Amino acid sequence: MSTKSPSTSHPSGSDGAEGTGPIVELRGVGKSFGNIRALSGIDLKVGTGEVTCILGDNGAGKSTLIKIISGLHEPSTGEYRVDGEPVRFTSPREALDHGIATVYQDLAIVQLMPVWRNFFLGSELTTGAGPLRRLDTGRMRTICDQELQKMGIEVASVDMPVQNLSGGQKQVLAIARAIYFGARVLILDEPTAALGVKQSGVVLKYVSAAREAGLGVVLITHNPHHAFLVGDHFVVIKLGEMELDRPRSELSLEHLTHHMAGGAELDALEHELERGQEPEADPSHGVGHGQT
Amino acid sequence: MSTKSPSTSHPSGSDGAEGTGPIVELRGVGKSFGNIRALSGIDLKVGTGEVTCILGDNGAGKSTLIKIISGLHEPSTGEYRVDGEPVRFTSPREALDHGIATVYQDLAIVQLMPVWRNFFLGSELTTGAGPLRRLDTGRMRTICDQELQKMGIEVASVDMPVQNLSGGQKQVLAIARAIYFGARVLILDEPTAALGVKQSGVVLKYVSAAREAGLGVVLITHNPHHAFLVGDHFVVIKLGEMELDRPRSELSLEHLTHHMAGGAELDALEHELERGQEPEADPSHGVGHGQT
Amino acid sequence: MSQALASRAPSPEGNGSEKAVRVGQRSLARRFLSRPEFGSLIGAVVVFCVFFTVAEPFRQASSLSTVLYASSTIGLMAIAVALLMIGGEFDLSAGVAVITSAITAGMFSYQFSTNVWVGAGAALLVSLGIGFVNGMLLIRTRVPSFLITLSMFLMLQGLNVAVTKLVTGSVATRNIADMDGFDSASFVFAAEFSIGGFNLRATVIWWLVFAAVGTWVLLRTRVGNWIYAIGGNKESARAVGVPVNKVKIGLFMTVGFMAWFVGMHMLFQYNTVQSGEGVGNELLYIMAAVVGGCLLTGGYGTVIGAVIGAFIYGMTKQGIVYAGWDNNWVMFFVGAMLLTAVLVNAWVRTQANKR
Amino acid sequence: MSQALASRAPSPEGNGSEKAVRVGQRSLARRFLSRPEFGSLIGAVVVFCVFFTVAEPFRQASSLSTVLYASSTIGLMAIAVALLMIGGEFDLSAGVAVITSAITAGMFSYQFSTNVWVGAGAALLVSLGIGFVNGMLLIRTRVPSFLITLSMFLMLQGLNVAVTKLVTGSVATRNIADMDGFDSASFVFAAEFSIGGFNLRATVIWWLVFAAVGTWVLLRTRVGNWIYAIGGNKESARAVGVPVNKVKIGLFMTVGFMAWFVGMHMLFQYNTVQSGEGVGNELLYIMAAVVGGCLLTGGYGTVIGAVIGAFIYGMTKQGIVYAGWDNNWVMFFVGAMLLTAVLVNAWVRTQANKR
Amino acid sequence: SEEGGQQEEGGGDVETPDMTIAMITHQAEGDTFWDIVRAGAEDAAAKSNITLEYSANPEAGEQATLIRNAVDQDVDGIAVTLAKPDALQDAIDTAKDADIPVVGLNAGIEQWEEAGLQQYFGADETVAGEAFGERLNEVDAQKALCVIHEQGHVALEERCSSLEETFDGDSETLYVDGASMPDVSSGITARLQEDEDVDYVATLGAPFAMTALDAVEEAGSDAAVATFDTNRELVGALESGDVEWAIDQQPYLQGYLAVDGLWLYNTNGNVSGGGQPVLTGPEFIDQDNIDEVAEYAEEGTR
Ligand SMILES: Nc1ncnc2c1ncn2[C@@H]1O[C@H](COP(=O)(O)OP(=O)(O)OP(=O)(O)O)[C@@H](O)[C@H]1O
Ligand SMILES: Nc1ncnc2c1ncn2[C@@H]1O[C@H](COP(=O)(O)OP(=O)(O)OP(=O)(O)O)[C@@H](O)[C@H]1O
Ligand SMILES: [Mg+2]
Ligand SMILES: [Mg+2]
Repeated sequence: MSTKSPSTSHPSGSDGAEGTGPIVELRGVGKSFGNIRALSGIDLKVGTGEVTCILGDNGAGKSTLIKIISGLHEPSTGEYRVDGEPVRFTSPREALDHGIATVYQDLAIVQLMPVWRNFFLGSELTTGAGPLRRLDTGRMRTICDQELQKMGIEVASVDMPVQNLSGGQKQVLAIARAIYFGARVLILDEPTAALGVKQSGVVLKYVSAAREAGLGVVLITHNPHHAFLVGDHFVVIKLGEMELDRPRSELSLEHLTHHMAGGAELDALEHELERGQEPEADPSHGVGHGQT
Repeated sequence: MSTKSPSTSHPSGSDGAEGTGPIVELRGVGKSFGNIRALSGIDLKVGTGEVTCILGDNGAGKSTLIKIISGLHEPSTGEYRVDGEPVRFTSPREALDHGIATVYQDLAIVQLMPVWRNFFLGSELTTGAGPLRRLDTGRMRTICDQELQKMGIEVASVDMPVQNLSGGQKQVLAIARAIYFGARVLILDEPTAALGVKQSGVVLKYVSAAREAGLGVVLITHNPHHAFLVGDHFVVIKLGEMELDRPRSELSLEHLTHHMAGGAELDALEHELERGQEPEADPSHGVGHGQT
Repeated sequence: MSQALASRAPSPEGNGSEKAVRVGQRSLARRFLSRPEFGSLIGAVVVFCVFFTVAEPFRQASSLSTVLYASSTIGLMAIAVALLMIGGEFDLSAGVAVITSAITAGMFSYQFSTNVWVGAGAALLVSLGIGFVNGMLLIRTRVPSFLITLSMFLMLQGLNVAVTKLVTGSVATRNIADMDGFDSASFVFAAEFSIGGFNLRATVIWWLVFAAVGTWVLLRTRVGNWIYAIGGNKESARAVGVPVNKVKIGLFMTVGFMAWFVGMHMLFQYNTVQSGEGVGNELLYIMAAVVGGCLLTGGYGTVIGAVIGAFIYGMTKQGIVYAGWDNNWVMFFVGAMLLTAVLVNAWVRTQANKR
Repeated sequence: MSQALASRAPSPEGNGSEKAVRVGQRSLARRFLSRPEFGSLIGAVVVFCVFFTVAEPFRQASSLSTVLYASSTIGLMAIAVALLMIGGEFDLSAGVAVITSAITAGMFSYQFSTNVWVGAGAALLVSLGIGFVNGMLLIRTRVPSFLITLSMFLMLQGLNVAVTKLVTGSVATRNIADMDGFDSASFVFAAEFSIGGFNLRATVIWWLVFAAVGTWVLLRTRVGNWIYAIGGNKESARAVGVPVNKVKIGLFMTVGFMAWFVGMHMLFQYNTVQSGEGVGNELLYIMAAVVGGCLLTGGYGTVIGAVIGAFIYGMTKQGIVYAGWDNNWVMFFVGAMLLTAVLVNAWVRTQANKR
Repeated sequence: SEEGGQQEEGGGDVETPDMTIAMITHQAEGDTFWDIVRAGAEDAAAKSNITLEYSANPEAGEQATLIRNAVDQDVDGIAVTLAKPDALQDAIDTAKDADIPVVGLNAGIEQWEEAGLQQYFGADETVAGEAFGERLNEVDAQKALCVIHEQGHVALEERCSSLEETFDGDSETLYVDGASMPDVSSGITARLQEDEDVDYVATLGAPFAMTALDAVEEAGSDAAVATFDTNRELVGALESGDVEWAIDQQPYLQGYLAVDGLWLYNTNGNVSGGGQPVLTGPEFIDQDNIDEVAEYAEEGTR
């Protein structure tokens, strides 16, 4: 429907949300599936130039939360505001049109389609006008290849169906797409889950670049180190409810790790796994497996 | 076809492979898809009571390698031996019958089926005899629920279709299944990718328990800390070829991390992301983001 | 081994039972409401009520018996087709395969002057063989079952007519009513019992028997679990060791078996078989299964649903006749009733999921 | 914004080009071999060769013209049906919708004594309306399109007969050959050109035109990209902002449009329409699309493939006649040829993938 | 039928008792021939205060079920086409057990008595086919093509095989898909291109005769076209001589007489035919006598 080319489409991050108000705001939001209460009473603000990290156990409700933000689910209760205006998204298209781009945990890719078509799906580049308007396949192929390479991935051919990519390659594709079309808010659901060390680094760098460009970023991760490296604000969700909501200044990495994993239990685990360390073993490995 | 109940099915790990020989051995194995060479010249041995970690960039060929071991792909070149005998698996059933259990990166679950049916798929428990032999649904439900709880996951109902589970819950399900039916070799493809801190810890504990029970374990991970915590032997694959093949005693964590991520580049990244550290920031965070 | 691991590995305590915190209560009634076949059951009730109201003859017991009979011949096949569809495949040859089976038995007995049971045995072999060939072609070539069974459908359609003509010189088989074994076979496949004015046909009984067996297999046996799995995700099923190919062939042979059974009914009920018949019925079987909640893409559905689906069709088809609606409009009404049943079904499901 | 990010974010150097290391060369010829429609093309060539060898009359130009004509009426619809199928849906009502369109135009013109173009306009509205209703029902109720369009199929089948009977008093429409505008309409929809002994029918030309348009839309426009996406993974497509519902409705309306077009051909070629026709053709359209490589589950296929599929069917059906094979066996041969084409197709694909 | 307009028109004037008669045929959806049969039946019903329940299904089993439906409805008489006598026997017996008079029409001239029907109205397909074959002999045809538009259809096969029986020249059958005119057209064209000796094309239904004319032209053949059955469109073609003749078994008469026969039996105990079938044809319509029937064909009753 709408034909945005990434350069002209959205109001640039910094002047889009005037000054101080949060771009996206949730108030007392909850979501139930049948008799299962996945989420309740969530308050969240995403401001410009801010990385909000959402952390929590498996099944806590993190993905459900971002699916609400990105318009894939409607909340069962509570209020959702964008730029201070209450909204009711019935499709992700509307969220996209408000400048909210998302990388889903299940990646939202079409397995049978070629890599480049997936990259540009929903935001295809065209050339020509009137009845002769057509896909600019050459340019799309080139851009897709470039963007993937920038993230440290080189695929055999961008014409290959996505189903032949490795798990991490798929994830990079989804991230590269969201970053390329990135708007005012970038939402990443466990972006580094299947990524190698190098690719993870690149993604975190992009997150921090996005912050500096004035975007609001929502980052979900299970890795407190990743979170602490880039996050400005931390939200921990437990059994569908908010357990912690703190700015970076009021929190330490250890504190955060303990919140994420249930404290004392972790220490026990650490000792249990303790085994003959090699001489070169890093003395700080006590923190090292904080992220286990 | 075969109806194993987990208690009687497989020769117990320790006496299964007599003494010294590796259970699984690959010699010069390669795999091509059309004109894409995913893997070439891989040599690998998996012995009893040993955890072999396979590491490598995205798209390096790790998943392809374990798909060969688990009988999902036939190798294009090279030799595959189990207990010293050359084998040619045409289906994963045969690998399972040789005691090789796998957790795939794409999890091999059936989205529309209830949790407990997925858990026992292919190894259902039955009761009664002759024409009255039937699924022991009660027992299967109970066991499934218990096993998931042991791994720190509690689902609303084991009758729920798997598609309603969160990403991490699905992963735990696949791992719990492989561990429960675990045989002589346990293969885990990025088992902790989508897992929370707590669940990751549990999985690593299981891996180490499996080793102590005399199983051979193959673990794929992008997290060098996870790998170093449990691994006895490390293999790094790069662009489909083996780059490194070392026992734990010849390797340090830093060495490993550098191998995985391309060394010097990482340091640059670290500095680039450097930002105002809070007072409580752990002094050892330099290592901390080794795992980014 | 699992014991070993299980005892060794610690089990971290769940911190506060998640279930207690997050899962609302769901009454038994509500659970029932969300079963896949419940929607189609309500659809059936609606259709029943419509005809009960508008068609006076529909209210008689004898009409119910006719409706049940009409439903049963579709319903028997729908059971096998539903199983196949849950397993992720189609069989377009199912309609004519019924006739092939009847023709084989009829001609075999007549030409070789054997006991009709011998002919029935030959037909059983042929029917199972057709299913086997369908299945083998599918797994060997990996061509979609739609194409394999469509080819089979066309070939059987041609063979039915051509062979019958070749052998009997006409397009129908000879009457076998006076041959050895006819009475016993007729009793098994086409008996009719009168219970207080209510005519119960053998096919209706068999229909319920096979539905029970099918449900048992699907829900309470390992094979049933595998059927769901290969329909839902063939690759995953294969990866955990399900013998995908054997199950698929088995499913096609099940359809073959049922085609044989219904074919025998046709033969012993009507004594002769018209070789051109059966075309188009395959769609009715599929329709019954889908109305009953089977997904066309596989992996989901129940046998009971298919039974209800066939019953909806039978009621509609006969109900229109009882209601005396104009014959020219018959198809329109069948379509409209089907749509009604389907929409009611969809509505009920949405409601059930809301709770 | 992307520029901002792109310039700011560093681009890590690939360490040794992966492509160079791991990707073998693939010649242009081999690329062509692995295209989805190549297999069916070889299938078509094989069928062609068979008939070219065994049937002497098949070699004449005039025969080719007959074959092309027979293929084109199936093929035109197959184009639209293939697009719909790539988009992940079925339309079982496509066969009778053709007749509905022809009947509407014929009766409208005749009853209101208008120019036939007015009738054609009315029929276009009706046809697009049918597609729209199919699409709306689908997206509103989320019932599988198989059931929606099966209901529509039955209803249209009934309506065709009943309304025709009601209006004209018989089950065929009146002859409109002498009405205003017939000649021009006949030229557009049913012209025939003779080029050196070779009879070229208008439908054949239109077939190629629409195939080109369909291919263009599918491969070179945004909508085409969306069609693949919603057929491949509806949820993912929705998540990245593809207007799934609009595309689906559009696809159903495309089938409606094509049904109108073919209906107009039927009307202006044969002057009257039998209201009972069209039943069963929907399967032929689907068959053509699937033979041409479309996946029944959606997300994969080409328009060219569907064209080839229809051509295979047309060649087979007429080739058997040219070969003078025993006509009793006609369906058997059709099935066998279809199977041959499909198996060749499957074999070619496996070979192409091996390289 | 309840919706049918005719019943109200006629019903008022007649003082005879109400009755319901079921007519169950093996008609395929939307067939012109059966439309005329039904028109006759409805006219007879309207005239005599009869409610006519018309239903049809080409499959024998389904047709038997329809007879049972009628028995369930306790109708006053059943008229049935005996296309597949063996398959219907059971259902007919049920009707007789319920004391419902059953008459036959159109098909089953050989078997109606044995099947226990009370009366029979029709011209057998055999008779029609044989007459067609003889007419072909008269015009000195050498090779005829008999076009069957539904493979495996008993009545159609019967027409072709009895045509072959009496015809001295060669006769061949061609199967086409009657649900698709382009298929009929190209099938005939192809056959004529393949076999240039064919000099007569015999179609088994009036609409197919019109298509056959096109096909003959398309093939550049000079074969003549003749057909079974008539309809409105055929009149022009017969008048111009494009279609040489149509063999008519007067379907209107079959429907009319069957209903009327039942009415007579129910009201006055009459049985027509005296144990013999009441023949309604065959009759030839061609350029010479088309004027007599043209008007009725226009109304849809011939
Ligand atoms: N459609 C659904 N129907 C029923 N329950 C659902 C549905 N979707 C999610 N749930 C449940 O809601 C809870 C939260 O799921 P969610 O996917 O938001 O978790 P998460 O925090 O993203 O976990 P993870 O870290 O494992 O991805 C889970 O218990 C899940 O089982
Ligand atoms: N079926 C296939 N056809 C073509 N190429 C394939 C196929 N499967 C895998 N590949 C390619 O082979 C390479 C190795 O894939 P593999 O899945 O083994 O990587 P991996 O090491 O598991 O990566 P990750 O860490 O991202 O999961 C990738 O470049 C991938 O694109
Ligand atoms: Mg999640
Ligand atoms: Mg992998």
